[in-house]
Amino acid sequence: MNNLSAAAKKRIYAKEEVCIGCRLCEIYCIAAHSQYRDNLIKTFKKLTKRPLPRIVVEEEKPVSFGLQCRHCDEPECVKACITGAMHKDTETGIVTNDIERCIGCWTCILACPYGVIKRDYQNKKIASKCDLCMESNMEPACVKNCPNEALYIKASS
Amino acid sequence: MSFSLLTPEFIVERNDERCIRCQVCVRQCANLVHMYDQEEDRIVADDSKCVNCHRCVALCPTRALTIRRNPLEFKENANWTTSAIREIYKQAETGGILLTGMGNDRPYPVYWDHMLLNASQVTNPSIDPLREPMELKTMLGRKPEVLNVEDGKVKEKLPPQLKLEIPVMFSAMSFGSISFNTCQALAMAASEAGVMYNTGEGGLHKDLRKYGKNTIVQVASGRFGVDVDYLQAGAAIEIKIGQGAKPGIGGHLPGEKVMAEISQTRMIPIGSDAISPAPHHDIYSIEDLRQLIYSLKEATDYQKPVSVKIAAVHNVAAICSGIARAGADIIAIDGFRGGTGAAPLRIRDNVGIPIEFALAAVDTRLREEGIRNQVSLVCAGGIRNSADIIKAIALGADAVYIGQAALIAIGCHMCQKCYTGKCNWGIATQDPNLVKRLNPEIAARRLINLLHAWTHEMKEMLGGMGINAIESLKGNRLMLRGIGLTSRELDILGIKAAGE
Amino acid sequence: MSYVIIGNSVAAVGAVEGIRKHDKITPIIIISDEPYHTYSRPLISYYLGGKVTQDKMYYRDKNFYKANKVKPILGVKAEQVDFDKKEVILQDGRRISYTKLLIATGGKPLIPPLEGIEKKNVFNFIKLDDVKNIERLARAGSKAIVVGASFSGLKAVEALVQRGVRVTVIDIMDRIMPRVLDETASLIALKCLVKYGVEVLLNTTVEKIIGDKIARGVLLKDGRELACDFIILAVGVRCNIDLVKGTNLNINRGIIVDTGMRTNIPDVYAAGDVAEGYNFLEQRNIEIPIIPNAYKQGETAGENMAGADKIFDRGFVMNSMPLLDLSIVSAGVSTTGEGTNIKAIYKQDTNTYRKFYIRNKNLVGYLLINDIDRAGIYTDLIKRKVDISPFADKLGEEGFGFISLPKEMRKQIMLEG
Amino acid sequence: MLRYEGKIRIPSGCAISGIMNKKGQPFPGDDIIKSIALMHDRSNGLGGGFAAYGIYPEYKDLYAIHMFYDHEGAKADVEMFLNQHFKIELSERIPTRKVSSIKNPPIIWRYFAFPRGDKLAEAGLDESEYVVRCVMRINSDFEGAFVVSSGKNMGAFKAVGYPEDVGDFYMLDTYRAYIWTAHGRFPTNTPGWWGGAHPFTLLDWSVVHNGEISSYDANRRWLEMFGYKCTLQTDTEAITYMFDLLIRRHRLPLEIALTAMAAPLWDEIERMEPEQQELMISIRAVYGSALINGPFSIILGCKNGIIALNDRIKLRPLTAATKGDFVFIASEESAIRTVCPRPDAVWTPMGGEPVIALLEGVEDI
Repeated sequence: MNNLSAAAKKRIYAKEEVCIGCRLCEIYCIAAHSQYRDNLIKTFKKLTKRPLPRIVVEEEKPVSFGLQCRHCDEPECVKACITGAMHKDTETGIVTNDIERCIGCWTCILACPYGVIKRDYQNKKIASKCDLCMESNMEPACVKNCPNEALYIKASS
Repeated sequence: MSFSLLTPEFIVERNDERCIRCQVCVRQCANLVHMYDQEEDRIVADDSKCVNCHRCVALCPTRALTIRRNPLEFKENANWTTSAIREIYKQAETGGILLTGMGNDRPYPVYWDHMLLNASQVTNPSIDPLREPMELKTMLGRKPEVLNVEDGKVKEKLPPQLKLEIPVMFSAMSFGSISFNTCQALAMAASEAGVMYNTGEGGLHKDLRKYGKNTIVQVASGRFGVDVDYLQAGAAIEIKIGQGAKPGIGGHLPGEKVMAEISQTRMIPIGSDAISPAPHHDIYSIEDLRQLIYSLKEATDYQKPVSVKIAAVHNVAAICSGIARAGADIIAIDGFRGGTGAAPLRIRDNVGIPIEFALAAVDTRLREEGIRNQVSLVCAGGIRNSADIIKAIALGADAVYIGQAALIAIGCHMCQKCYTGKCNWGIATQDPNLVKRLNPEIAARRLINLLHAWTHEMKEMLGGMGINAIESLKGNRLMLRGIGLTSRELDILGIKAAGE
Repeated sequence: MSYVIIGNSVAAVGAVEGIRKHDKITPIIIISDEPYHTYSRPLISYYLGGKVTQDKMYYRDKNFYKANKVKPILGVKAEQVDFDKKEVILQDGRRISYTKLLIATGGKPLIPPLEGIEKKNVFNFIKLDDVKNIERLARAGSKAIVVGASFSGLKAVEALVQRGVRVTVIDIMDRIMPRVLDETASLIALKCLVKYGVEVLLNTTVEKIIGDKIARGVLLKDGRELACDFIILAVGVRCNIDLVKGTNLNINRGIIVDTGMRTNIPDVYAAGDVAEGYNFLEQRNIEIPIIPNAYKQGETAGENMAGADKIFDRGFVMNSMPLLDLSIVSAGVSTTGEGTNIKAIYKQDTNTYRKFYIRNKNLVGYLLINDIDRAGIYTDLIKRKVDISPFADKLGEEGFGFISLPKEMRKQIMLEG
Repeated sequence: MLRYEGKIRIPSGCAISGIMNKKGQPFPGDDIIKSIALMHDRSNGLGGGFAAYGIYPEYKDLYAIHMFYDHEGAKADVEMFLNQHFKIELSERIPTRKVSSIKNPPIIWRYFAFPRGDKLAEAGLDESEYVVRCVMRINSDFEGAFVVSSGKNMGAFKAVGYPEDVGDFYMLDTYRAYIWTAHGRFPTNTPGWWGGAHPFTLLDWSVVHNGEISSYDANRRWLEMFGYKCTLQTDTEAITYMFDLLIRRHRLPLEIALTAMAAPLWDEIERMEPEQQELMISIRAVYGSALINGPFSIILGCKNGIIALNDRIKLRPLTAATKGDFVFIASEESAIRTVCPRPDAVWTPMGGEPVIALLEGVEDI
C-alpha cells in the first residue's frame, strides 16, 4: 500500500465547540486553490477571479463550524453525476470533479447530502468542492490554518 | 454624557497594502473596534474601543495590523502623569471607583530580579539533569516533627499530603471569573502534569469532577458551590481568606454572568449577583479559623489537607504562625502582585506587600518558632518564570501558585480588562461566542508545555547548584545573593549580598 | 460463468461497478445496439449546444471496459432472450449465454399519434444519433419547433437557443414541465425563455405536421400554422421493453423488479429506465427515469448478480435542470395531495423560489429555483425520513444547513460521512 | 588574610580514613596516621585531625572535654562556666610534641568531668542533652573558646597542618583506641583557626567528611529549628548534629537515619513494595530537610562503631575493606592497602548505601 491509499479514508471534521467563526479556513482555502497558493496578499490583491472557498462555514451565533466534502465511501455525487466528471479515485479515495468534463448540471448539488458542492460561475460553470488539497500533498490548508484547531483530519474506518 | 475627555489610549494601524478585507478582525473583536465599510471596500477602526488585547493582530492572516500606544501626550509632568490625569477624567465622568484586572502593574521593585542564584564550580560538581536523576517531586501537607518507625514500618501514617510532580500549582481562579473552557484546560493540564489546579471560589462544575485528584477546592467567604460532595471532590481544601490583588476586599460576580452553568455550579439562582463578603462572617479571629479548619477536616474525615490562603499584608509572619497553630496543613501567601478578575484599582495598586518579603518573613518566623515543618508554604502572586520559582523555594517556599503566568500561557495578553467580561481570548468571559475561542485542548497543551519547559529549567538550575532533589533547595538561602538591595532588605530576605 | 448486460448506459455502468465490488474476475459482456463507447445520454443537449464535443461525452473513460474486464458487443442489437436456455440472441444470430443477466435497455421516445410524423426532419431527442442529425439543420437563424415543454424538450430548446436557432415550444398543458413546476415556477421559467427569444405556446397541441416529404411546419389544434425547418418531439419517454415483450417476464409499463433489482425470472435483473422499481415516497413500483436512480439500480443489480444482498429501497425522483440562466432543482413529491403541507417562499428581487412538500413530520419533496445551493441536504432529509418538526420553520430560510438541526442530530450526521 | 570558620563558609576537598577493631581491642595510632598520610595529596596542609575511641579507659564514665583556647582569658571564662555546670575530676594540658610544620597552636586543654547533679535537675534535661546545651553555649557565647570534643572515653585531635604532622604533634602513637578516624583537608582558602579542622564532634559522635554539600543551608536551617547552633558553618558540623538529632533525639533506627540523609530516588521508591514504599515516602516527606545533597563521603564514629556513607549519586570516593576483626574505610583503596595489604574483602559502596560496622555484641549505634 502506498501513501495515497493511506489517505484513502481521511476526512476533515469540525469541532463546533471550538470553531470561532473567523472564516480563516475559507481565506486559506481560496489562496490554496489559486495560482498563488499560500500567498494570501497576492491571491486577494491580484486576482479578480478567485476560486470559491471549498469549505462551507455555517454560523448561527454562538454556534459555527466548517464543513467540507466527506469523500464518502458511497458518494452520492459520483453516482448522480450525469457526465462521469465527478469520480472517486480508487487509489486515494478522494472524490474530485474533472472540470474538463463537468458541464454544470448541478445534479451533484442535488445529491450531496452534506451540501458542500458549490456552483462556480466565475471560473467556467463547474461544480467546486474540497479536494483535500491533494495537489499540495500537504495538510489541507483549512486544517493547517485553523487558529483554534476546530478542524481536524481523521482517518475513519 | 456622550462627550468624553478621554482620548483613545491606543491607535489601530492597518497596512492597506496587506489588508485583504477578509474581515477576520471584524469578526474577532468583541469590543467592536473594526468595521467593514462596504461602500469604500475597506476596514475601518474605532480606536477608542481598542483595549490592545492583540486578538485582531494575532489572527490577521496577512499581518496587516499593529496597535500602538496613542502618542498623544499631556504636557510633561512628573506628578500629574498621563494615567493620573486619565483616571481623574474617568472618575469625573462616571462617578465610580476604578476597576481593573490582573495584577499590580506599578513600578514597584521586583525583588525576584534582585536575587541571584548560585552554581557549583570546581569544589563540588554541578549535576547534569540530562544524565542524572533530578527530583522535583514535592509533598504538601503537615509533617510530624518526628517519624515513628518500628520494625522497619511506619508507626503512624502521615497526615494527608498533596503529591506534586513539580512544585507548581495553578492558582485559584473561579468558574465565573474565568470561562469553563479555561477551568477545563487548567484541570486537564494539572492532571496531565501531576500538579493541582484550584477551583477558586466558584464551585466545581460537574464535568470537571473527574479531575478531582488534581483539584484543590476552595471555600471562600461566599461559600459558593460548597457542600460535602464538593469538599470530597478535590484532593485538598483551601480556605480563602484573602487575595493579593485585593487584600481586605470581597468579590462580586455580576448577575448577568450568572448563567445556567454558573448558577448550577455556584448553587445560586440564575441572574443573581454572587457576592463574596470581605471577611468570612464566621471568622472574625484566629480561633474562628481553627473551627472552620477542623469543621472541614471533620467533613472530609481528615483525609484532605486543608490550606489557608491569605494576602501578604504587613503582619503576615505573625498571622501565618497563628494559621499554622490553628491547624492548617498548607498556608498559601498571595503577594501584592497577585492577579484578579476584577479589583478596585486603588486597592490593587496600594495594598499589601511583596511576596518575596512576605515569604522570607514567614519562613523565618515559622523556623524561629520551630513549627516550619508543621505546615507547607505556598507562595503566589507574580511568579513569572522558573527562576522565580527556584528563588521562592530557596527563600523557603514548598511550592508556588501560578495564575497570571498560566493565563498568559493560554493566550492572555494582559490588557487588564477581565472585569468587562469581553475577553477576546475566551479566558475571562462567559459569553459563549468568546468562550469557545479558548480550545481547552490547545490551552492544556500550552500549559503542559510551559510546565515542561519550566521543569527543564528548574532542573538545570538545581543541577548547576549541585542539588538533585528539590527539598535540598527549600529554605537554602545560601543559594541566593542579593543585588541592589539595602542591608535592611537583605536582612529581611535572610540572604547575603552578591560577592559576600 | 458470465455476466451479460444488455444496455450500455448509466445502469449498465453502475452494474459493472457493482459487480466489480465483489467479483473482480468473471467476464462481463455488454451488448448495445448503439456503436458508441458508453456515453451520457443527457449530454446530447450539451453536445447540440456546443458545450461538449463527442470525445468528452464518454460516461466512463476509454479504459473502462478493459479495466473492468468487460467485453463490449456494440452496434449489435439483442433480439431476444431465451430465459430457459439462458441465452441472449443477437441480431446477427449470435447466441450469448449468461449466468446472470441484466436488462438495462433504458427508455425510448413516446411517439405521439400525429399525422405526418414520418416526414423527414422530425426528430426524437434521446440518442446521440438524434442530435447528430439535428446538428446539421440547427444553424443560426433556422427555425425549430419543439413539441413538449418537458425536461428533455426544454434542454433541446436551450441547446437550440445557444446555437442561435429561433425556437417555438408547444405544450398541451397550461404550464412548463407540469410534473415538476407549479404555476409560480412555471412563470419564472417562462419569463426566462421569453427573455431568450423563445416562443412558448401553451394549452395547445400539434394537429399535424405539414410538408411534403420534409416537415415544413405544423398545424396547431387552434388552427394556427407555424413554419419551421425541423421539429423535435419531446413528449415523453417510456420503458424500452421491446426485447422482452411477450415473455414470461413480469412487465407493467416497465419490467417489475424487487428492491434487489431481481425480476420474476431467476438470474434475470433489470435496472434503469426500463425497470419499475420501488419508489419509497409513493410506496409502490414505478419507473424512476433519472440518472442517479439508474446508477444505483444498476449498481444494486450488479452487486446482487455477484452474490451480494444489496437493497435499494430509497428511490425517488430528483432532477437538476439548468435552463439558460435559471437553476432549477427538485426532488420527491411535486404535487399537492391529501395530508401534504406546503411551504413556499418566492422572492421577486432575487428571482428565487423555494417550495417544500411536507407530509406528517417528513419532508417529501422540494423545488428550488436559483437558490439551489445545499439542495442535497434536503434530498438527504427526504431519503433519511428525518423528523423535521424541530426545525421545520427553518426550511428554506437564509442560512439553512446543519446548523438548523438539533445539535445531536447534526453531530451524528456530520460525523457519519 | 586569615579566615575563620564560622565567619565564612569555606569549601574544601579532603581525604578520610577509618579503622576499627570489631572486638573492641585497642590498637595504637600508627596505622591510621600511615593510612591518612598516604593520601597526602588529597590535603594541602591546612587542616588535619583524628578521632579516637577507647583512649581514656581510666575515665570512661566521665565526659572528656577537649578544648581550644585562643588566650588565657577565654580559658578562665570557660573554666568558670564549666565549674558551674560540671564537676571536673581532672584538668590538664593535652600533651603535644614539637613539630616544625605545626605553627601557632592555641592553648589545648582537656577536662574529665560529669554534670553537676543540682544543675542537671534544675535544667530538667537528660544528661546528654545537658552536655549538648553546654557545648553549644560555649561555642556560641565564649569568644576564643572552642569545644573540640565532648564524648566519653574518646577524643578529637586536630590542627592546621598535614594530618600526619598533626598525628605526630598529638603523639597519637602513644594512644591506643579501638576506633580511629582521620581527616586530611584541602580548603580553598587560608583558614587560620584550628577549630575549623576536622573531625567535628558532639558527645561521642565524630564526623570526618569529604565533600561540599549543596543542601547545607537547608540542612542548617532545619537543624537550627531544633536548637542546634551551626557556628562553624561547616558541613561536618551540620552532619554531626544531624546524626545527633536523628539518632539520639528522634531515636530513629540507624538505617532510617541514613536513609533520610541519602534517600532513595522517587523512581526507586515507586518500584518498592507498598509497605516499604510508605516508609520511604514518609521519610522523604518528614525528613526532606535532612537529605544531604551534593557530593560527600563521611565516616561517622561513635562508641559503638563506625558508619560510612556516600551521597546518593556517589560524587566522592569511598572504599571499604575487612580483614579479620578489622574494618577499614578510606577515600582511596591504597590508603587501606598501605596498612592492610591483603584484606579479606574490598568493595566500593554504592551511592547512598551505608557501610555499618558495629562492635560485636552491639545491636544499634
